[in-house]
Amino acid sequence: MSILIGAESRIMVQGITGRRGRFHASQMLKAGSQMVGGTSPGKGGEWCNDVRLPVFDTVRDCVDATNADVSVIFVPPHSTADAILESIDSGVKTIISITGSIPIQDMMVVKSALRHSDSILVGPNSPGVLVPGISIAGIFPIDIATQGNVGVISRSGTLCYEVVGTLKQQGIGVSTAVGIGDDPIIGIDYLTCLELFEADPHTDQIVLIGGPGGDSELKAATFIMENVTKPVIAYIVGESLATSILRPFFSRSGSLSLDSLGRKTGALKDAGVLMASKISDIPAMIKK
Amino acid sequence: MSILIGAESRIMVQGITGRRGRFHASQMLKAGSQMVGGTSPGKGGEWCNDVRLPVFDTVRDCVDATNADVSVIFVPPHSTADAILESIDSGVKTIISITGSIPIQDMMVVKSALRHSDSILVGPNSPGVLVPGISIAGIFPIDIATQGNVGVISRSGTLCYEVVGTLKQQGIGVSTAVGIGDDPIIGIDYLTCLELFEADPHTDQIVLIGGPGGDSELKAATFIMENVTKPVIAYIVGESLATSILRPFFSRSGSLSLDSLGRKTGALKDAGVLMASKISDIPAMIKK
Amino acid sequence: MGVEQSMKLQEYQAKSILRKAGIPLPTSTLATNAVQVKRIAAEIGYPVVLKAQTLEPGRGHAGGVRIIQNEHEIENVSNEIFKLVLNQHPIQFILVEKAFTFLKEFYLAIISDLDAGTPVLRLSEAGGATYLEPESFKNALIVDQPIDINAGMKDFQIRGLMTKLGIDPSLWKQFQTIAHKVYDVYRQYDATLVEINSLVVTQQNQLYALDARISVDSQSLFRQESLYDTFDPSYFGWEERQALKYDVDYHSFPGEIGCMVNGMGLAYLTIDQLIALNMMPAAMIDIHGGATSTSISSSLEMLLLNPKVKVIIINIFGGMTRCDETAAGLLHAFSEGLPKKPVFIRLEGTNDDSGLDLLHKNENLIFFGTTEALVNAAVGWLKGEEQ
Amino acid sequence: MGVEQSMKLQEYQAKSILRKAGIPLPTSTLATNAVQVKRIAAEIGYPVVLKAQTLEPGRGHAGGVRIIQNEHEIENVSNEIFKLVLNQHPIQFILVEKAFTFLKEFYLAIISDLDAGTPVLRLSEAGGATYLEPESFKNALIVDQPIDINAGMKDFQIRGLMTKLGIDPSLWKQFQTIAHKVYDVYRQYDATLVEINSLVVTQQNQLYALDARISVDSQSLFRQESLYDTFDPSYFGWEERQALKYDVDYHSFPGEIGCMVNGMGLAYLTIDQLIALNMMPAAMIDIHGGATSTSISSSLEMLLLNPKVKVIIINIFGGMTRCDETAAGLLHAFSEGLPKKPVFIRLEGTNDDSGLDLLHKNENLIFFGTTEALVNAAVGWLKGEEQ
Repeated sequence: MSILIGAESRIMVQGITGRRGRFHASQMLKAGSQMVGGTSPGKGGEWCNDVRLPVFDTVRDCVDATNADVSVIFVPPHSTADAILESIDSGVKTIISITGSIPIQDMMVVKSALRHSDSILVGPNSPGVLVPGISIAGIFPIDIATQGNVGVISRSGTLCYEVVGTLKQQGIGVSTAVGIGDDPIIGIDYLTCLELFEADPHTDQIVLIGGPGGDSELKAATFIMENVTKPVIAYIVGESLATSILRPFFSRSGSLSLDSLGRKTGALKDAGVLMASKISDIPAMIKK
Repeated sequence: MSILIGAESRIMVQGITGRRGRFHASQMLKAGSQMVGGTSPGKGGEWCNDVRLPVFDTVRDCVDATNADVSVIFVPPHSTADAILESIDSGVKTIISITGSIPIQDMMVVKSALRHSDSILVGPNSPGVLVPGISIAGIFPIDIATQGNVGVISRSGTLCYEVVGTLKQQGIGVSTAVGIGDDPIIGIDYLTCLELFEADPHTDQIVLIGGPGGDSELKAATFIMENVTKPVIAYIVGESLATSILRPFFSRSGSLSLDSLGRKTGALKDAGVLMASKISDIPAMIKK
Repeated sequence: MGVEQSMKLQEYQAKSILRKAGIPLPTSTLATNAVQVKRIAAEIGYPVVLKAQTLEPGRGHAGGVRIIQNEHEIENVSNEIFKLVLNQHPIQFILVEKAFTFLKEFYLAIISDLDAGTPVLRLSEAGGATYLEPESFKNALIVDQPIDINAGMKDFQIRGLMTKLGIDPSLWKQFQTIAHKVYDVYRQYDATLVEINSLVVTQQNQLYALDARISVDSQSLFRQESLYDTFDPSYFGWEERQALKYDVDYHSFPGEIGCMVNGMGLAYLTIDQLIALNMMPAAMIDIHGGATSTSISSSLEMLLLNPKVKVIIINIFGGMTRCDETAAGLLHAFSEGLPKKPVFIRLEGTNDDSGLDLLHKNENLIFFGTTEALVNAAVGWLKGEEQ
Repeated sequence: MGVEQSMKLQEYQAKSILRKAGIPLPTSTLATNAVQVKRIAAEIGYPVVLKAQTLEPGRGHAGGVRIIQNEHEIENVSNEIFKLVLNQHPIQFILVEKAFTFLKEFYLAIISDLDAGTPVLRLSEAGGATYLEPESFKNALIVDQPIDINAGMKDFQIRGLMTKLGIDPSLWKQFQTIAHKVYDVYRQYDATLVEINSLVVTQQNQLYALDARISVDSQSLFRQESLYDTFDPSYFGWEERQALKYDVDYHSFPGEIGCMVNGMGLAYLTIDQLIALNMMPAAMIDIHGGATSTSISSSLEMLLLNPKVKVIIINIFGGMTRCDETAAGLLHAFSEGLPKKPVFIRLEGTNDDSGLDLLHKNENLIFFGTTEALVNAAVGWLKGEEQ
């Protein structure tokens, strides 16, 4: 079993005729995902030939015709919020935005709409959701992981690949890997994923990957203390920044962010989380 | 018993230090209503002396201090939407706007907020709610009606007075009279009131007062046919307009509205509603 | 009760607002006489369309919209149009507009769904006169999209309608841009309707708004300063201007009875009873709930001064309208030395005792307890006079 | 990962935007030399405040903000300010502003709560420098009101905060007007922060915005045409301008290793490992997910041309970034005849087989399977060089 998506998920792609949408739709198909169609406004009625999927003008049309319940979004950043709102309006249950760098106020509008809906948003700037051997809804490289009982949650996409790849090399499998996304404002957070993994009978242990910026790792620590009984291992990247001489350069750039990282590590430790100091340390910390 | 308000209702007034707010707060007190306080931004901490009620700056402060669950609004039209939104935000259950002539788009904003809340709005441009002998939340003249088992719903305030007054003269009492309001966009409609009266054990019969403009009487007819078992008597004012030579004057004015009134009467008759052709006919149609 | 509360703008005013918003429109200029019309047409270039500016319906039928191919006939036609009188309103302005050839007409509007309380984007493939004909309207595809006024109009909502109508994707971007601008105008001007009919497609695949209507919410005028000047005061008589000033509703009719009531419900009720007796009002003034003594006094003044009014009915059932305040207002008007007319009054509701006390000794007034008795008596008096 | 993605405007730019929005500000004009400063001060009238325009922190501490009482000392002080260099950035502009006496300072801002995903109206009674001092900040009353971005900011929400702070009701209307305008600026300019600190009350009980900060969302610049010109290009070096052009992130550091990665996570990971080996990057380029071969080629070009860069680390774990496309971009840069430098690369993920096939014969490249091995090797090579 898995969280967020599964073998039964009927996956559509918004922006399916674009270069990336088309390519990753075919990758998802190869990974075993149940792909049902996609949208490309103005191209409704065509077929996306390389993946043999029907193309619709609107998400509503696609959902009506295919019963899609998961949508993976590849449209450009300036129209991503509209694409998410369209999926919410059409009742898509799980919306995954691969596209990142969405204008902040667009995402505020999306968050407001999500509050009044039953949809779940993963991302934006997310690699999506990976259920090894079963389904990929997103851009995870195929065969990067094997089936298993470890749930993985990460803000960073590339670190998520690093971790599941490292686990695979050591013969450790993954139940589900979720990239919650790297944009300033995102949909579901660590908490939702922790809650889902806690309830998932096929997940026995959880790996949480965090980094500088925001408070979400602190909130995760509190949530773990109060609600999570399964063992959690955490890796926080960017540890060197807090004390290093890089500080002035980071604060000037206004882009890479500085943090009191000690706070995050401390809070997670207090919550009983095992802290990995390197990614390569994680496999040894997993209970076999 | 009654609908919307009752002896237990804790009523506050928004705009309590204004000429109208103060006067009608005292009228409501005289009518036996349980008045708990009011708001007047900038005058928080004062007392409204003639009614001996505390004044607060914000609805939140008033609700926190008094547990008010009904708010009657007397602020000017241009700030009424804000007053309603403030009451919604503070969790006031029943909001009654006496003020009318609210800008249409302000009311659209209010309707959108109501959709995402648990509050009920009566009005705007409503005389409020009257439970004879128990409570008035609004501007119904005191002693206009006696207690009884007839529920009255009207868009027009003055016609509502006419009807309950006429009933009283013939010795017929009222369970609750509700003026749902006369503005282009209103909160609760005939349907909500019919549903509440249908469920109210102290209401045996219902009088519905309608008029030109809109579709709400047609919707009421459908609702009555499908959901209301209690006898309903309806009076539709403006019957003469449909066929009369006044037509060109009405269509020019762009304000008084013309209607295919036959449609409303027809639909109500089809729904088994007894149609009164004059207000003075209504008492004789009530089952004693 | 079912009050529409919207004010229509003239076509040229609507077009000026839409042009300012960046919506593509044919070149047009307003003219007040035939010489101006000719000069403007020469500037714009023939063919031109002359459009009589009026808020009345039936402009086209009356010959108020004419296509002119060359300068030969333009002054004569202009003079014909300036001589038109539609429902008592003479034509004062002609809009001279570049005539356009086009391939297809659409209808695009933001309308107000008052029952649901939302703006609605409406698109139709039946634009132009077709939209207005009941028969073709019935057969044409018309699609609506309610808009959450808080969230605003979204691109996907416009796309949804365009998909349903089968509009060619090569026009989508233009449609979207125009729809957003129309919605912005609707919001910015507190409109109840912003309508482009028709929105035409030229041979160059460009969209243009050929005709436009805007109605604005009269209750929002307090925050629409730019619209104050937009309303043509010559369109209103003295009574209507007074009514605007004192925030009462004034309606003129061809009868001889002047009526003052509080609330549209009582207005309809009073008219119903007059019609049942084969009578008509001369004027109907609704003072609304909570009127002040000043507006009440002015309303009575309007009825006393109106030469058509032979007898006056005052029908007040006070909730927010206080009967004592009403009485004070009436007494003030009576003290102004205006023409004397019989006044039949019914005064009931909040503070009626003190109101009636104030009025009881006034010789102008005859008192009644119900609307029915009140109307019967006034009509009886008038019929007696006429015999 | 925790990307702030906001760009600060200069004080004078922020003030110009707020002034256009109708927020009351003291008169001020920008000057580029001491003579201009003096002339402007004479026009405005003494006392004036001279404010060094810079995006760097610590302006006040460095003597970049000075109150001048009369023309006696103004040129000398101006020249002192123009000689200031804050964090390598010389002061090029002085804002000459009317000096103000006031009774009280407030803080008013719209900030962005990224976790909740809402704008927040923040008011504080501790305005001015007080707001910035951690100790007084802690003790001051600071009140926040989250705003639903769809519904917009409501009067009652502003009143709620003013009530909590005990602001005198005689100031409410001005506060409300200013708060709405600040919110409008936040929305209109895709700001992440619009801050008035301090908002002062004069003896005439008038509110004025003495200082202002605006940061805008750099991801929204595509729809903020008016802001393109606002950014000071002299503030950026060649690499930073290139980075903007190719939509990659560029950060400069004092080390000797040039890094190219995809994703902030890998950037942090790579830096962590460098620091663990007591090394620093010279530059860190994040090409983001889904970069094109053009942006990859340009990024490598920037590293090859950067004289500080002795060795290059390329660390790509492709999801959306396709390894074959990455390879094509790298090969293109290598074919351009640029300086040769050792390049240590790790290329894994989507289409890595075909990517590695393309690159395998390139003499510039040394391949690794993990970040750890990659960084260790590059650092080892550099340390070998330095001995």
